[in-house]
Amino acid sequence: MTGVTVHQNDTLVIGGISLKSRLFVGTGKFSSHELMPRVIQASGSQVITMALRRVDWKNPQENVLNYLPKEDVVLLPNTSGARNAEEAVRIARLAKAAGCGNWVKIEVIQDQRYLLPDNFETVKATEQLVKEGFVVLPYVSPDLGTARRLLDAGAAAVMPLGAPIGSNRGLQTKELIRILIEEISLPIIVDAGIGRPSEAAEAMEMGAAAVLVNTAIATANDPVQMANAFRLGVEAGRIAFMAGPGARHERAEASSPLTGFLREVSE
Amino acid sequence: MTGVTVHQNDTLVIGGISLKSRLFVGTGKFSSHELMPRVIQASGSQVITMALRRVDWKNPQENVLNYLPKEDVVLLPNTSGARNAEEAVRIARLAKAAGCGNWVKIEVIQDQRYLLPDNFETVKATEQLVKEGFVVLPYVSPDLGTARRLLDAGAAAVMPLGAPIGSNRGLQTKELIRILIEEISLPIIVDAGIGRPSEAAEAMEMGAAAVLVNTAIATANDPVQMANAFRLGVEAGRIAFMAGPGARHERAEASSPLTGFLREVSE
Amino acid sequence: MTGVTVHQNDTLVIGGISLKSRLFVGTGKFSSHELMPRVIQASGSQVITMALRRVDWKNPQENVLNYLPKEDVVLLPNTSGARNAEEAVRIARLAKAAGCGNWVKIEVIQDQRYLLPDNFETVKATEQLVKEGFVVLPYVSPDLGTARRLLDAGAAAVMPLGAPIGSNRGLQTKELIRILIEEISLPIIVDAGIGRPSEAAEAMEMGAAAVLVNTAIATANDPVQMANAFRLGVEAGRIAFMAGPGARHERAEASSPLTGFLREVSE
Amino acid sequence: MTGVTVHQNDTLVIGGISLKSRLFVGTGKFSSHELMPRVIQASGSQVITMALRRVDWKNPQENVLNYLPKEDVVLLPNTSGARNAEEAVRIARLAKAAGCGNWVKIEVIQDQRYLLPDNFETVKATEQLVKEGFVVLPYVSPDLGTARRLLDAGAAAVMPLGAPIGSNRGLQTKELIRILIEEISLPIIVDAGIGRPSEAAEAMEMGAAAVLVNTAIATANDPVQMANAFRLGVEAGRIAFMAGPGARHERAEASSPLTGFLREVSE
Amino acid sequence: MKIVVNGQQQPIREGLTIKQLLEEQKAAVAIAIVEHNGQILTKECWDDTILQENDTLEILILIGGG
Amino acid sequence: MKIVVNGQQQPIREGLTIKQLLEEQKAAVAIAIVEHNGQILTKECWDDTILQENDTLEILILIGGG
Amino acid sequence: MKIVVNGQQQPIREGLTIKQLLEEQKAAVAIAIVEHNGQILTKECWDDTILQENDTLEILILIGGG
Amino acid sequence: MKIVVNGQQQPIREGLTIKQLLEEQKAAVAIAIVEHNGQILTKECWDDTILQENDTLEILILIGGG
Repeated sequence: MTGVTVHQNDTLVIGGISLKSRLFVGTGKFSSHELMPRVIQASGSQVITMALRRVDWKNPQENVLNYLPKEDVVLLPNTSGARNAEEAVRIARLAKAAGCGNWVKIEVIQDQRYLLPDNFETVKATEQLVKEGFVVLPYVSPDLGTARRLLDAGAAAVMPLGAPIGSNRGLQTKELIRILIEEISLPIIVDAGIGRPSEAAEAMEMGAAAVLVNTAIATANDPVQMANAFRLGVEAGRIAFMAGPGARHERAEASSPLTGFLREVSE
Repeated sequence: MTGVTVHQNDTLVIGGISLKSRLFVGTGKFSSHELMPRVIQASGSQVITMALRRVDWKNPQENVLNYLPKEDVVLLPNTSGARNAEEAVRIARLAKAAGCGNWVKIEVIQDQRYLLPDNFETVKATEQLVKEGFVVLPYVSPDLGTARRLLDAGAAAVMPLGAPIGSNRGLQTKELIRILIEEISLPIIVDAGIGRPSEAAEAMEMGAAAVLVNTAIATANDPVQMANAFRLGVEAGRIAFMAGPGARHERAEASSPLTGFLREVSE
Repeated sequence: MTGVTVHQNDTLVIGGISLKSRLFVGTGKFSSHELMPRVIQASGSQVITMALRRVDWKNPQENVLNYLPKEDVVLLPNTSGARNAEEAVRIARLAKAAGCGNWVKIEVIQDQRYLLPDNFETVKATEQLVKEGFVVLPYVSPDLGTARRLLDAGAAAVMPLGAPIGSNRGLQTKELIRILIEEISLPIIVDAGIGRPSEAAEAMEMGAAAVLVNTAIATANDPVQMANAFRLGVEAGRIAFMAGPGARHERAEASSPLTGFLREVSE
Repeated sequence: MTGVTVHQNDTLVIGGISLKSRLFVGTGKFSSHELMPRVIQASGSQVITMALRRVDWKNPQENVLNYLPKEDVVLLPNTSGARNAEEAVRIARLAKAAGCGNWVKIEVIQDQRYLLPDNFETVKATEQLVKEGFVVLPYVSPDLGTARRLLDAGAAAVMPLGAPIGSNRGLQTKELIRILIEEISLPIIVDAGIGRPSEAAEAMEMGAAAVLVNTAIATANDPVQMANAFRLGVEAGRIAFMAGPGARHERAEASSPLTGFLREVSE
Repeated sequence: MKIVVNGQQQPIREGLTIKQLLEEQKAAVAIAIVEHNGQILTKECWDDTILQENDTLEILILIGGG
Repeated sequence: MKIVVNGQQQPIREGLTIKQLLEEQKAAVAIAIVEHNGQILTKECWDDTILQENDTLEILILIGGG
Repeated sequence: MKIVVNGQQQPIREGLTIKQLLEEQKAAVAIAIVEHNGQILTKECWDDTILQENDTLEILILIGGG
Repeated sequence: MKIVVNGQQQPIREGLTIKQLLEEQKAAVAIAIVEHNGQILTKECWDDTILQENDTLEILILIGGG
């Protein structure tokens, strides 16, 4: 992998921070805390999500922050568990006070089967948290009207789902995401559903600003190598987007010249 | 891109040669010869295709070999222009005599609109050229019976098309390629049609041994960076294949624990 | 085409009206008014959409109602032109006063490129119009939270788009529509984007209650026959849904018994 | 379902016989013989497949012909069980002698997992059986070179698979089938894999001459209604093909006029 | 005297009813509904309504739509 | 005396015709076609054909198939 | 004396500070943040806050999440 | 004297070798391989081969291809 130096200046700026990596990584579902630092290193990620929960006195868990890098990484606590804007705001404030910084991924979910976010409450929470100085990255069901309101509310990015959380089914909502990328002047970060590096690459080729991956890495047989694979896939897709892919054709376009030879005789 | 050392021992052995790169690159359609060495370097490719043609006295072209690396690369001349097995055999012998080594990509095409290969003649040519000591990589329309015959004939790999040559439309024949990978104990190398790194990654995730890319690189706005992107995409897909992707689910699987909090009260 | 009598009692009840046909037809884009009655007859449709516009004194158009059946048909005026809930409510009232009855398709659009509906304003308009006694069928971007609010507001159905209006690109949002059908106890009617009878059939096979088609019929070479084709496609899909399709399998399942014969010899 | 009379003169001529129905039906996998006549009537099919097998003295089965219509139907015995051309020829001759007429569906299969046909042996069997006066409909893996040889050999149609037999996964090989339809001047009949009426409709919209369905009907909860649904789906697709579908667009094309109103003021 | 019809200023003579306005445009028969100063006016009322200075009218037809 | 029926050796008595063999199996009516030593025999010939030592028979029916 | 901790009633002795409560559970080190009667309390304040009858506490940790 | 080069008749003078032919076209250096009357001739042989009436030559280069 001697490689070629690429896109040195291609950075994603969110909340005033320049990110070289366009792969955000979640920390749920890992079989052990010890995997996390290795996964994060392999992923090259600079934005890491985590969640708040009530302590269970009988099974006290270690603080996940102990397993995350201290430097060069932005913490992105989510508001999972929130069922409306008010709870999301409360969780965001708690996370900030707990030392997670001022970024927050808003996640407001009422649906327990598909875990689809509630766009209406998400917009409300975004409006409030932006006012309080948070860098707000809302997780949404892909919808142009919602994205417009988030832009107006001062969101730092829009994070539409590709498929239900943890489903590993990729870019099922591709058409709507494509439209968000085209129409909304905010970074569009595909969150949820991405199950393979090829799908992450495709999102980036479409012009997504980044992707957030958790389940696909955490549930792989080898999470560290899968993190590595996603790192490469996201880079591949991003570079391809910038390199300007060629047009698609219904029919064939010869790669080798088509002139026959060894047989044709002219007069 | 500090990276993680990966799959150090993951090599693809064809014709007794161990290849670290699973991206084969074609040299057609480039806007200048000067681009080729840079593209090949960026691609990391170790197998490079080229073609034989009658000289045009009025527009003599330089020998493409002058622009290809002298070391660490296997030349893979194709038999483009051949319309039947006999012509393919003749071109293979000429290419070998011209210093291209003993590898050959058999390409027998009668159809001028979709440039689809003729499997029947391809099998015949493979049988003959294997007897003559060639390392034979036949380009085929994906078909299990054809692949079985190529295996029996001693082919070194099978190279099914994903979509028509130069169409940049990806893995249209995915279902048949998947079956070839599952059923045929030869390297399956997806040739033709791959237009994006995400598609190359997907082929590798399915278990393809390698991919051959030409048009998608040559017709990109920036062929050198696109070669780089394909290098990364192929690595991403290969590593993901080895890392064992997680299962797909119809419904959601929470990444953050689902236990509510901040609101639930028990007695 | 003697046919078999089918699903005699399979009716779709909306706003207290039993519909035998599950194909709703729009009247925009036809090359002449004269086509409309023939198209509607061929479609078998019982729900017909139309729109209100300012008269153009210089090119006065005939009232479209003159070309619609007087009986056995429910008029479904849309609120196209509305950019917010207030305008939609105003148009709905005008349409009712103009003799279109009390059904209304809410259509609130701010986006001029993809004509995507604004779910937030659509929910508001639905709440108001249900209170006024309208049978409200809102056109929405497919989103579970929106559909829940429409259910709560008393909508008579939910009409998610399959693809942008007039795009003829079918069920691009299939995943989200599938979830709506599974989760929402209202008729889900796929509106916009359906371009082929096969796509209408697929929507019905998924469990959609009906589909609304306009562009695909109006822009066909032969709109009357295309209406007929959609009628058949919708019936095909509906009957298939009720007939309980068999499972999908990755591998083959023999249709003819697999026992070899003519060759096998046992002791 | 008063309907409109359609395409009265749209017949498919194969082997000199004019067929009004473009749905061929297989008789394997039914839970009882008694279902067959009802299914065939509901399907409207005029071409019915069956197979030859060694009698099992312990479980003698009734002759399937007893359950098939005596009139207005063409019998299409298949050569299932054949592993090469010679066996297929032998079975074809036996079927003809058994009173099945001179039509034959060639089916040569060596692969037991995906039941993919062997194109090479199929071409050989076709050549022989055409010489013997059979009307030959070969079941093939979709491949242009194979189809060309079948055309040259005098086949009456080409029957490519959409997906493995019995898989109910539809038009996985769509791209290759599309090319066959465009390039080969024989009826292209999609055989195997079609699992839903929408998929049958799509094949017909692409220009397929007919489809052959067995598993999807036989394994439905209600095979009679499913046969009816396929009849409608095939008609829908065929009529749509003839009615000339409108173009697909990336963006929206308004169905209702876009001129705003109720708000715009000009000077 | 001026009124605003469908967003455009238009001079009219005094004492004109809505019905008369429409008949002069020879389009009365096509009109589906009229909004007069924000109030919906069905056909029955067109004859009774005398237009006043600065009245605002929306005069609407029903057309094909999806 | 032995013959091979559908791949299996089977003892029969001498002088038996194909028709008699089928009738004894009580399946004659279902049989679609018989191949006798590689030759197709239609129903008309079953009564005339006396089985010989080592004869090979394929006795076939028509069943549902796709 | 009773307080509510994470939605469950719990008896405590009078005069207990939040810091003491956490230390007795041997989990003090893992706790990320505490909400006391709806007010966020950072670590610095745990030692100063003496729990009162019917106080409500949310005692939270940071865990893996997506 | 005439020969056929890449499918086209071409007059040449007697006694010309293949090497001379190529050099006169100023393209010798680019040529990858030559087929002479159906026999492959590598570079070493070009100087030794004198062209004869009606000889057929395929003179080939290596170009970009996929």
